[in-house]
Amino acid sequence: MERLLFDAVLAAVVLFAGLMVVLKHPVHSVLSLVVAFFALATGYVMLGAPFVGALQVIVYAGAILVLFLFVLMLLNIARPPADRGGRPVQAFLGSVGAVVFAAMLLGALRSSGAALPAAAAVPPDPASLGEPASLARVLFADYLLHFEAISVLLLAALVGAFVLARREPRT
Amino acid sequence: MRSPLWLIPAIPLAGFLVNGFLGKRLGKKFVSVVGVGAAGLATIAAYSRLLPFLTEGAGRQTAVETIGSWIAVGGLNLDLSFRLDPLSALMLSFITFVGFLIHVYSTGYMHHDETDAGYARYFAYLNLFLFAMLVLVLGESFVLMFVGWEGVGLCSYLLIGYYYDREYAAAAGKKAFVVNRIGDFGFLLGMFGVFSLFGSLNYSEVFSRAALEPARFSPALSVVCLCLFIGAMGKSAQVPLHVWLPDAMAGPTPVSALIHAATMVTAGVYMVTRCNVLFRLAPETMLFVAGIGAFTAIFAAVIAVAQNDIKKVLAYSTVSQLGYMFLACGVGAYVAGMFHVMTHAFFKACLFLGSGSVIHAMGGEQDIRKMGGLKSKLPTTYWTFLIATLAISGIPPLAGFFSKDAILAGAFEAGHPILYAVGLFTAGLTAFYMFRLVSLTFGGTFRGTPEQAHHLHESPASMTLPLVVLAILSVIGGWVGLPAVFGEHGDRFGAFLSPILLPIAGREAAHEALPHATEWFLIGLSVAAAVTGILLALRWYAKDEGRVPARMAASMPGVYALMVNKFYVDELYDVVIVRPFEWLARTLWKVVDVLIIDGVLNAAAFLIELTGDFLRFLQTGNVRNYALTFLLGLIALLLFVVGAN
Amino acid sequence: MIGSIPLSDVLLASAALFSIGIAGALLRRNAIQIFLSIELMMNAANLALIGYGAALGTAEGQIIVFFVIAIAAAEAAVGLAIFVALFRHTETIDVNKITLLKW
Amino acid sequence: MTLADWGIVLARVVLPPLILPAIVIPLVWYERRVAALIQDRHGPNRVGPFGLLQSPADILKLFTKEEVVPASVDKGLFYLAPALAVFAALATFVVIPYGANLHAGGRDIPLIGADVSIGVLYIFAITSISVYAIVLAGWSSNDKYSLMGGIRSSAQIISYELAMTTAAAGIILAAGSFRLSDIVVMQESTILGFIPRWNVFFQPLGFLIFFTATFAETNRLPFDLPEAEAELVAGYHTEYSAMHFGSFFLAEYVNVIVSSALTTTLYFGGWSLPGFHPTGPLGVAASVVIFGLKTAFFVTVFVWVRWTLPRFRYDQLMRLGWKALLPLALVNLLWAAALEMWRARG
Repeated sequence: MERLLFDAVLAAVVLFAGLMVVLKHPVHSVLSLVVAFFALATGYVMLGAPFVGALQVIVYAGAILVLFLFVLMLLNIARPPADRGGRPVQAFLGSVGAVVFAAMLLGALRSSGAALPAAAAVPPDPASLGEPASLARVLFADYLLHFEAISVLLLAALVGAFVLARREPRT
Repeated sequence: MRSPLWLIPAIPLAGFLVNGFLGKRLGKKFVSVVGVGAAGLATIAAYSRLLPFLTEGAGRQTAVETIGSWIAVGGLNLDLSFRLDPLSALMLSFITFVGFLIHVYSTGYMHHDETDAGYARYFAYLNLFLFAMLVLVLGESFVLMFVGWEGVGLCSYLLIGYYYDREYAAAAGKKAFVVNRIGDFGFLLGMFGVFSLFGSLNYSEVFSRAALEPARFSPALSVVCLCLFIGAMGKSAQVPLHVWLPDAMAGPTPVSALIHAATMVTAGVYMVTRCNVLFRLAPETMLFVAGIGAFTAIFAAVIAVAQNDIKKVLAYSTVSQLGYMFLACGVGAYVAGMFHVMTHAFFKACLFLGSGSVIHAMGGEQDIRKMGGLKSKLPTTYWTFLIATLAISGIPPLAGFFSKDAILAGAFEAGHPILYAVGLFTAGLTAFYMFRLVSLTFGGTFRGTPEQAHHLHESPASMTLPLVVLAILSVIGGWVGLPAVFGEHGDRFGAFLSPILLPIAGREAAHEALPHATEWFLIGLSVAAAVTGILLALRWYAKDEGRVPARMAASMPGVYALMVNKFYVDELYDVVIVRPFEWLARTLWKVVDVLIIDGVLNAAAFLIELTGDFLRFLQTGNVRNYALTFLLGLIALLLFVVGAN
Repeated sequence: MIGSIPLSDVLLASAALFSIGIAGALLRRNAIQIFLSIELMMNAANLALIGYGAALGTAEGQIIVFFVIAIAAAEAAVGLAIFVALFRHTETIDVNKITLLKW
Repeated sequence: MTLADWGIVLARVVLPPLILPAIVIPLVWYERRVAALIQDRHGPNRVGPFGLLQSPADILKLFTKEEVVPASVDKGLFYLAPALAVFAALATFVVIPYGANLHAGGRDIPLIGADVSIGVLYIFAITSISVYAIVLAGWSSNDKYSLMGGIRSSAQIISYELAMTTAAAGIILAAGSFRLSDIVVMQESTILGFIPRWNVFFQPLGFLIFFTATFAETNRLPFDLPEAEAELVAGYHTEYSAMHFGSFFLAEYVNVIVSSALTTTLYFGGWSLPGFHPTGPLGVAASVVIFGLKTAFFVTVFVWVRWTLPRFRYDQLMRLGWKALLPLALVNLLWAAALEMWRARG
């Protein structure tokens, strides 16, 4: 039952991700990806990671993709570029490369299927693992330095984005 | 209160830094205070160590003070350490003191004709020189000596070329540097030899090992010492590397006095004396040293006779006297050599400073044929100059007499009658050309322009005071080393320096003192030679106003030309060495550098450019192409990894 | 829950998402869509991390995802700022037309 | 789980979204009456007693009006947007506890849609969906006024969400939990015997920031720039008519209620009162009433503010959010942390 539900969620994720690539208009692409991310967040919750699921929605859907939409609207591109015409070699090689890579991933999965840990180990208390409190304990004890580094990165990105997007003052 | 040894060179270094970096902006007064102050403080610091050292008598110990590790590479372990022993103490005593006097003198000499920047530069260099010279004599290892050695060479170059806007001065500086480099190369080779023989470059280690196992090192040391001596020849202007020193007179006169008479040029003698243990194990080289010394002594003296530039005469005199010192070293009379180094420092510095005073008074004129009769106009200069001249001529009881006599006695004692004869003749010659100089400069009537006559004046106190001090030292400086014949006070100098003459295992110190009668006879002989020279000079130049020499010159034009033109050594070098080298350099430049090296480089660059011309088409500027390449590379890498497993 | 969900399902979905992302990045001409595809690839990796974390019973998987999300936020901010600046200059977000950095 | 259990769960989740729109109907009348009171006029008083039936009549009108859809709109998204707005507004309420636990039939039924461990985060997540509703409405209308409204709205909501989240982080810090029921429980007791242990007394600054930010999040005056009629006609819903417009209208009022409920829960003890320990069905009912009254108070404040304060200018709005509220929220967070440390040391 749960597996069925989960697989359905994953199928939705893949479906909307595929739509994201296929859809012509970037706004539609973004929205499709939003749906995919919501579904993905649901999947995270089902995998015992509700906190990350919430983060996925808040940060990815709520901030990053809104930012994408915001930029799209700000630029208000009249005609999105057509995907036809030009560079057939790139298109061909790109398709082939993607397919080959997908095949390789599948092959890797198939060959390692028996070695995957899932069937062997049920974690002792999987649900509590993703609880904010237990996660925070690991994050702020073992990964404090990484956390601080990320905060510096975010600050740098903030400054960088501001500098990049600022209009040159007219001289 | 005793200063640490490192402080002694550190003070002038500080003075150099201050004057070098700030002097330009701070004005002459400040520069003088810093420059002279640094020299004075260094002197005080040095004497705070020297006085106890001299008075402690039997308790005087060789002091080695280490600041820290300096170089530790492979088998080479060098500490930054300084050494105070009788030899370095001796050098220290007159380097700091004479150096200080010349700093004082310079404030008067340099005051008028230079800008603030030039003045600061001058004193900065002078302090730097003092620093380097002190490192040279205080260093406890060959390497540290080499640092000082190169340092004084650099300062010499800088100060010779001090008037860099005058072409001959710049050329003279360059010449000094290049000739010194030849010698330095020998020194370096010698150092390498020492290191490969002893595995160390510290004096104490090297010398004690050499003294302990003479048989083991003796053969190789002939070559090593020869190399070291080549270094000494360069620095101390021995034939055939003497050519730079007369030209070095292009620098300011106090510089000539300090660097090119009193201190730096004696570094070679110091080095040979320092390495006496090694040299004594290389008798062939010793003979070579003595031969070169004797030849240089007479050779330079002969040239000096025919020179008319007051400083050139003194320069050749210096070369000649340095030859004396090496003669002493070569015959094993190291003590006598060092004795002469010290006395020479006093009277030659005095002579140079006196000549500076004369030049100063003459408004830059250096030709003695245009001087004359300065006795009355420059009394202080005259008397001090005369005293120093007597000293260099070897008139008892002045300083030069004792040291020169010690050298001659040493040569005689060592059983080299020819060398002794050469030395004796040179002594007479020295007395002759020096009195020729005095007579032409101070005696007779003034031969310069009326304008010059009008401006003649005695120099300021800052210049005459050092003259007086040095003249006094020229008189009494030799009394520290009365010969053995003077009884119980005799040979105290030798006793003082004796610790540096390490006894060599298996060789008893076979010092057979000469019989007193012989020694008295030798003394009489050298005094007679000096007096003969003086009388001859006075008769020819003071009385006859040079008619006799003129006649002689006229009768032997070839010989005279040879003497005036310094035996055409410079011209010989020009033809044999300089021109071929220039041709070689030009060829290397045009053919090897421009054609071959540049050609290869340009070809490589062209090849890269050509390759780039094709490869740059890969850089499409289209990110998707890059991403695709990335993916294909990733796939290839994964396939490789999978295939490898 | 992971006990009843095989890890292979998670990994399969992750692989699919990643491949879709690659295809999108290589085949689309709109810079924004390429960027979205890259985000998708990151999420594919996140999914795999969460799956492994759950299967192995460790918190590290979620921690890494946490960091990845933070980095993605930084990347999006800077990347979109670049697009805005670029669009002001070139008036296009077609990567086939933005080829300033070529020979 | 028995069928009854499932039923209860279903009821818990489904009931609030059904009740809330029903509350909106009188709420519209209420606002209009209060507005009239403030502006010294009568307000709707013709339809029904005290004009109470005015709102149902309006709704009827909205349902029966002709739907006008411009030709150039992006149809799918145009229809999706209002639905999304309503959904987001209603979904928020699921994690807010609206009464004490009900003991009935041997079961312990918490009066909350879903008592999830990440309740606060869930609310922020849903808030981010509401952004999409407005942004999509603005973009799909293919109209510059709508687009401007949409852009303004997304920028505004993202900006104020930062301040709001940071302010709420102070509460989470104090409670040590994202779970809203935990937050209510921790506010049950009193300090010094008579002051309720409400968070507002510990973090007054946080409360002010949070409450201010909720105005921006609900696009209400003084922060209603996305629909500023003087500049943008009607902002993101310019092109909407009939019940699609009604949906946005509904969403706004539901948002007002939910924001008030959330403020109540986070800062004013939720359904609890000091000294009140509900037992039995009657007590539980009383707790629900308490919750309702507290919420109603804040709804009134919303209305009061709307008819009192003028609209901000856009740059003022942004400046306030980034340069005043966010730094103050950080100060509040530090204050909360200091308070916690002090408490932890005893």
